[in-house]
Amino acid sequence: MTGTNQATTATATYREAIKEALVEALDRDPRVFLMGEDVGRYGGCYAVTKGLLDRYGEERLRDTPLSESAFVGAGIGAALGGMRPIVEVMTVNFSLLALDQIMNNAATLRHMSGGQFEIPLVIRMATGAGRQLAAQHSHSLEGWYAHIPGIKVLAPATVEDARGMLWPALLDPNPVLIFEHADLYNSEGPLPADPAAIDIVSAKVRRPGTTLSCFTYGGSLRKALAAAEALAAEGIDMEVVDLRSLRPLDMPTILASLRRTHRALIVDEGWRSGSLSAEIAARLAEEAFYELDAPIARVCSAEVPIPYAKHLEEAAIPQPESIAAAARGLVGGKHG
Amino acid sequence: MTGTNQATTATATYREAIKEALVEALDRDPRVFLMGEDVGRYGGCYAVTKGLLDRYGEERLRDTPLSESAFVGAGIGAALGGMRPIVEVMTVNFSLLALDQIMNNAATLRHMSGGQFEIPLVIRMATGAGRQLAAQHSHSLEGWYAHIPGIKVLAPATVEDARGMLWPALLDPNPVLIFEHADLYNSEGPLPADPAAIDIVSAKVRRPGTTLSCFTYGGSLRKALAAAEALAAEGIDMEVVDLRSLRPLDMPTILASLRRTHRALIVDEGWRSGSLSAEIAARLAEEAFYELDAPIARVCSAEVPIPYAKHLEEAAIPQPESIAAAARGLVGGKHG
Amino acid sequence: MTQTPRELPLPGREQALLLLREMLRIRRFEEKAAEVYSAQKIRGFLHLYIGEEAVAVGLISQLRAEDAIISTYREHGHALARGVEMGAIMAEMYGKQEGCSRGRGGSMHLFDARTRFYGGNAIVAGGLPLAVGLALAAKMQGQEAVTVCFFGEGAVAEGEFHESMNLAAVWKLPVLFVCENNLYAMGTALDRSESQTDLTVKAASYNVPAERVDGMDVLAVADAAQRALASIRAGDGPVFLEMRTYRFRAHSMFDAQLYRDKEEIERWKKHGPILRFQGRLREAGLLDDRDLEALEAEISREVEAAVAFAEAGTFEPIETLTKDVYAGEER
Amino acid sequence: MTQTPRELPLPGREQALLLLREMLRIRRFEEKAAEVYSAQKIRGFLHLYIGEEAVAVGLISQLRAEDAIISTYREHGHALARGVEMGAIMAEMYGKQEGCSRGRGGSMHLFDARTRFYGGNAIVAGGLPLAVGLALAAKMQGQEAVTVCFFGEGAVAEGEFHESMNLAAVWKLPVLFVCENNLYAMGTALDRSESQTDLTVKAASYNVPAERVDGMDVLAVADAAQRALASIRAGDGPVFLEMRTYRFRAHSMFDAQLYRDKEEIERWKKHGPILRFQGRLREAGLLDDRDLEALEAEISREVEAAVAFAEAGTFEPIETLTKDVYAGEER
Ligand SMILES: Cc1ncc(C[n+]2csc(CCOP(=O)(O)OP(=O)(O)O)c2C)c(N)n1
Ligand SMILES: Cc1ncc(C[n+]2csc(CCOP(=O)(O)OP(=O)(O)O)c2C)c(N)n1
Ligand SMILES: [Mg+2]
Ligand SMILES: [Mg+2]
Repeated sequence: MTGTNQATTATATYREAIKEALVEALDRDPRVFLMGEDVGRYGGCYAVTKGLLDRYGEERLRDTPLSESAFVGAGIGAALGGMRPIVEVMTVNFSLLALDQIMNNAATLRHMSGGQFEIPLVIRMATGAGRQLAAQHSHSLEGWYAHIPGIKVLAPATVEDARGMLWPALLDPNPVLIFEHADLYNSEGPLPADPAAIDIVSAKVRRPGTTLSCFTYGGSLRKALAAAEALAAEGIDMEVVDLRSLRPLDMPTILASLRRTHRALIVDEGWRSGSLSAEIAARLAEEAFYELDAPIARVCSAEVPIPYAKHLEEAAIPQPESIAAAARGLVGGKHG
Repeated sequence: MTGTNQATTATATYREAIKEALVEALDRDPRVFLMGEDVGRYGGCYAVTKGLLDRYGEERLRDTPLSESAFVGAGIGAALGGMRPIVEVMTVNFSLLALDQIMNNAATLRHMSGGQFEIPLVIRMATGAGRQLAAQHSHSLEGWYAHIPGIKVLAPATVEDARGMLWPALLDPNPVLIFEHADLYNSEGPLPADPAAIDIVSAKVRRPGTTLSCFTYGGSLRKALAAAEALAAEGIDMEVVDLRSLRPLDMPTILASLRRTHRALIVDEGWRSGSLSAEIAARLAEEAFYELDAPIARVCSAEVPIPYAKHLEEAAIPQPESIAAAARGLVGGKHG
Repeated sequence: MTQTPRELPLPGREQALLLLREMLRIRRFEEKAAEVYSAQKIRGFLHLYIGEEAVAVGLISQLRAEDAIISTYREHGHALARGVEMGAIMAEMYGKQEGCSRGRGGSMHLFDARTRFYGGNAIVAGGLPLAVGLALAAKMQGQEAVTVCFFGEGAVAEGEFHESMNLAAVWKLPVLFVCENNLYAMGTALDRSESQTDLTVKAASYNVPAERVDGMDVLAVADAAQRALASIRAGDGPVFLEMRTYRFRAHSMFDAQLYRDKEEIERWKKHGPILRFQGRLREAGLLDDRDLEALEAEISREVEAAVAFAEAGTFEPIETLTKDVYAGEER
Repeated sequence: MTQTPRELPLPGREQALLLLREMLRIRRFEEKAAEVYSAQKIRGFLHLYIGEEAVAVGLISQLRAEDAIISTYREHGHALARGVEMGAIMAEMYGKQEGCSRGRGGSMHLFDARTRFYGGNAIVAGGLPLAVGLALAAKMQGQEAVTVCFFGEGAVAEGEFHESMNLAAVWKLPVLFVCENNLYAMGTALDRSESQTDLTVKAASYNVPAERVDGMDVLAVADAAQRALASIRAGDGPVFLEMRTYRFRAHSMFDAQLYRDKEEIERWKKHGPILRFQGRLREAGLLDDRDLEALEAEISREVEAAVAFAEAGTFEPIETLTKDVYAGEER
């Protein structure tokens, strides 16, 4: 894979889609540049940026030292200074080193200054488990980041979204964090020849259904869809809603789905307590209490540092089986 | 205030209570020491540790350089090495600089090593708004920290708890974070001459009531109690439950209260979306759905970096009036 | 106070009076701020710059309009010297929407886009990465602008200082790192927080040219700044200046100053930047009592006007509390 | 490869063969690990230490039982040299509960309380603060133990490196900082990530004694370690050793190595630590073909036994997944 002429492919990998999006952005706006650890010579730790250095040079494809706080902060500063930086943090766990910059600066400067500044910054990072990388490389903190006012949080779950979310994120005058589930890079999906811009505020119904609503995002979407297939055979018709934007949440779409099904299952790879699933459950219990015909159910990660061993890792995170089981529990005797 | 002979006072400030607790710990166990920025010569940024340097010397009362990541990490290492460190981080916002150590090390080492190590570490920090310190000194992230498996999170809301939680936290073989609401240091409250050990797992009903349950903690407890007084005059009898431990949550106490009142109001100074209030709401909607007679209600901080101006700061965080209003909304026509 | 001050030649009268005037503006402004703080018109933390005025004034006198500034929570001096309106600063500390940050930032968070004053950062060393980024933006856009970053010597212990120095140096960015070494970080003296107290050695470990400057001498500061800026503008990458200075007041309004004795403070006060510069101007016949009176009167009027402006200011309506959390939304 | 290697005198035969044996154990173990990785018995990341064996072996040969070690994700060599059971390491990478971390950590997170091996940290520079804390605990408890902290040269750009060096130096703690400078951090060569590539200058900026060592010479490493440890044990505070070395293999199993050419690798291989040490031993008549064969055979048996142990190992039941998230609870 060497360039941009992927636009004619009918299917692409998630990795290719992100690369195309990067190419598009770098081509369209001279203010756009990419920086991060090993994005250049090495070709990106997940091989997303392979070949881009040759094409754009060291000015626009910047390998950084291992200094998460400084280069994320430099991204904020560069955005303040009129550029459109894309900062790549290899893995969400490492972004903890840059949290001061993200929360204390990126998220606050505009409000705290009385609206004087814009921070058109995009930060991309890999998240999630599934590759046996153990506790310091596998956490899912995107829902946790969604707690912070002043930033936006996106989680592309499909090849099309991976392709289409970057450009609107760069057009957004606010800091936008994009979380790419590490287990998706090799996944394939359809990609139209002339990909439409993706709106980055709406959730999307990926599978309509009538028995219950499953709200999910990112790496869990495929699993939820797989569970829905299995459930369909049993007569349970699960609607699957892809949140896509974790902050802000698209409540109209979420509530509309609930009003159709009256049962809510939330699937989130974050640790259960205090995950994004909790916020969605809380909002449903506040805003749509009388629409609920059953308790809310959640399938989340076990509250454990993600272990290395495959069977333990699998047991720690949501799976089609656990999703389907929770759905069955939720509909109880209702269906069929 | 010069020493420890406060044990005979009938009332004390929150500040004095913490100081007494520190003195107790330092006296009882030679492995205990305190480190942090300006805890020694300066006397502590909130004057909690004033005078302790003279008493315990520089070995056990360690002023650190401004290096949050290193000294928090050193606390973890010292705990691994057999000490019982108390690490003070001045303000929760600064703790973001140490999050790598807290999440990637303190919270994971035991599990990831197959249970080989204990980390009997206590980290204390000031949290919360109310002193017009603006966006980089006023956030309430204790509920956010409560997302992390492997650590425990305490929020003493009373003088007695401030006095009594430190020692059991030190006895706990796990890393325990204690959040002291900055607006409480000057508050006064009763302190028995011979303070009992506080159990650090139970929530506590601070005011029994029958109309609805208010779940809260830390700096919001006083406000909830004030709201309860105002509501009582209107015939609304609000039970106020002080969570005290934010991780783990004492679900039996929470559920028992709900079963008595069937209405839940959660008050949390964290930003609303993804705050601890969300987790409590989610659990109620999962575990006690059929006990709920009304939607769950929350009073949280506005989703905004806390502003400096007094009226804006007050408007941004929970207040007795907003709590009472939410309670009224929740009981609707029910009472009286 | 180990430097042996080279006495630099005085500039012309106009420039000399300008420097004096700027230092006096800061001094009188802050004295007033302390006063209204005691009257509880200002709340939160208030960190005074008194004693350190020569650093801000000498340095910023050498900047151009296109240059940018990043500062700390002790930034009244930098803001004033940079030309942020005194009234807007006072109003900010009053929490009024006429303040330079609409009353949302207070003393620690002064911002002013017009003068490229990017705050006011209350996280020690938290502004340094931002400065690197601003400089990167300037360089990538082919601008000659320099970003000046002020921070205390306490910040040198923070990882963000090191990462930022290295990044600026690796990429040869136009950043001027100005370390205001006033010997204490709150109550912690430098030799208790750094194993190497010669801070220029830190800069050397990044191959960044460094100079120690007598921060109590406004001319020495201006001179060093001028040379540093010339080198940076020539494309030679960042420079580090250690300004030896001293704060005459407490760290903030809540500080009992248990960590230093009065004598030390008095000793430094004798070499105060304003006192010293006034002395030289008088000696050289560039300043007499009447000049000084006129200057003080003018500044006093400005300070009073700033207070009046702040007093007359209005509070942001609570309805707009969440405005500008995000750009492009009212929310 | 700029060092002019001082040729240190060889130790006695027994000690010499011990050093060789330990290096060979690491080499053969890792070759086997790569093999079983290809067979998908091991997953996740696998970072090989091949080429760098002299550092772990030389250094750790000088440690005492009470000393502690903190390492990185490239830690098989340190663990083996320290005496962590080979079978337990292999089982760990197989994800078996007989592994030294019960199969929860994998290659990057080997732990062993018995040998005071505190991991296996996959956050670059994340282990350094832990090392400072372990040393602080030892010092406060009046123990003579030294904490040795291994990290790559890439870690030097992280703030945590600087904060840790300073803290250890300010408090004169018994930490030995061992920087394994293999010239690359993933694909980033040192001169592209550091404005000052002489890493001993960094140590000097903390007043920490530093030495650059030929990390391809096990005797030079042992010698430098011995001197450093003596100084630390004497209470003189931390020491920094820069080990010049080179990894012969890719960064991990997923690395196309676009950033360096084969020739460079071949050049370094010619000076490989095992090759070189074997050569000297042969020259000195301390080693002949039969010795080597015997050694290799013995090690081969140990490696095979380790694989057999791992293969025979069992998986932790899923029911105990959350055990040991907290001490004192089954949860
Ligand atoms: C990261 C962080 N840690 C701690 C503090 C609390 N604090 C505020 S000012 C200060 C001292 C800073 O000293 P220095 O950098 O020398 O600047 P000075 O106040 O002397 O101008 C400290 C510890 C903070 N604001 N940020
Ligand atoms: C904080 C952090 N950032 C990035 C990474 C990804 N990463 C893993 S190893 C590595 C290179 C480290 O190089 P160096 O310190 O020289 O050690 P070496 O691998 O050469 O032994 C990187 C960037 C990480 N693990 N942690
Ligand atoms: Mg200072
Ligand atoms: Mg390396």
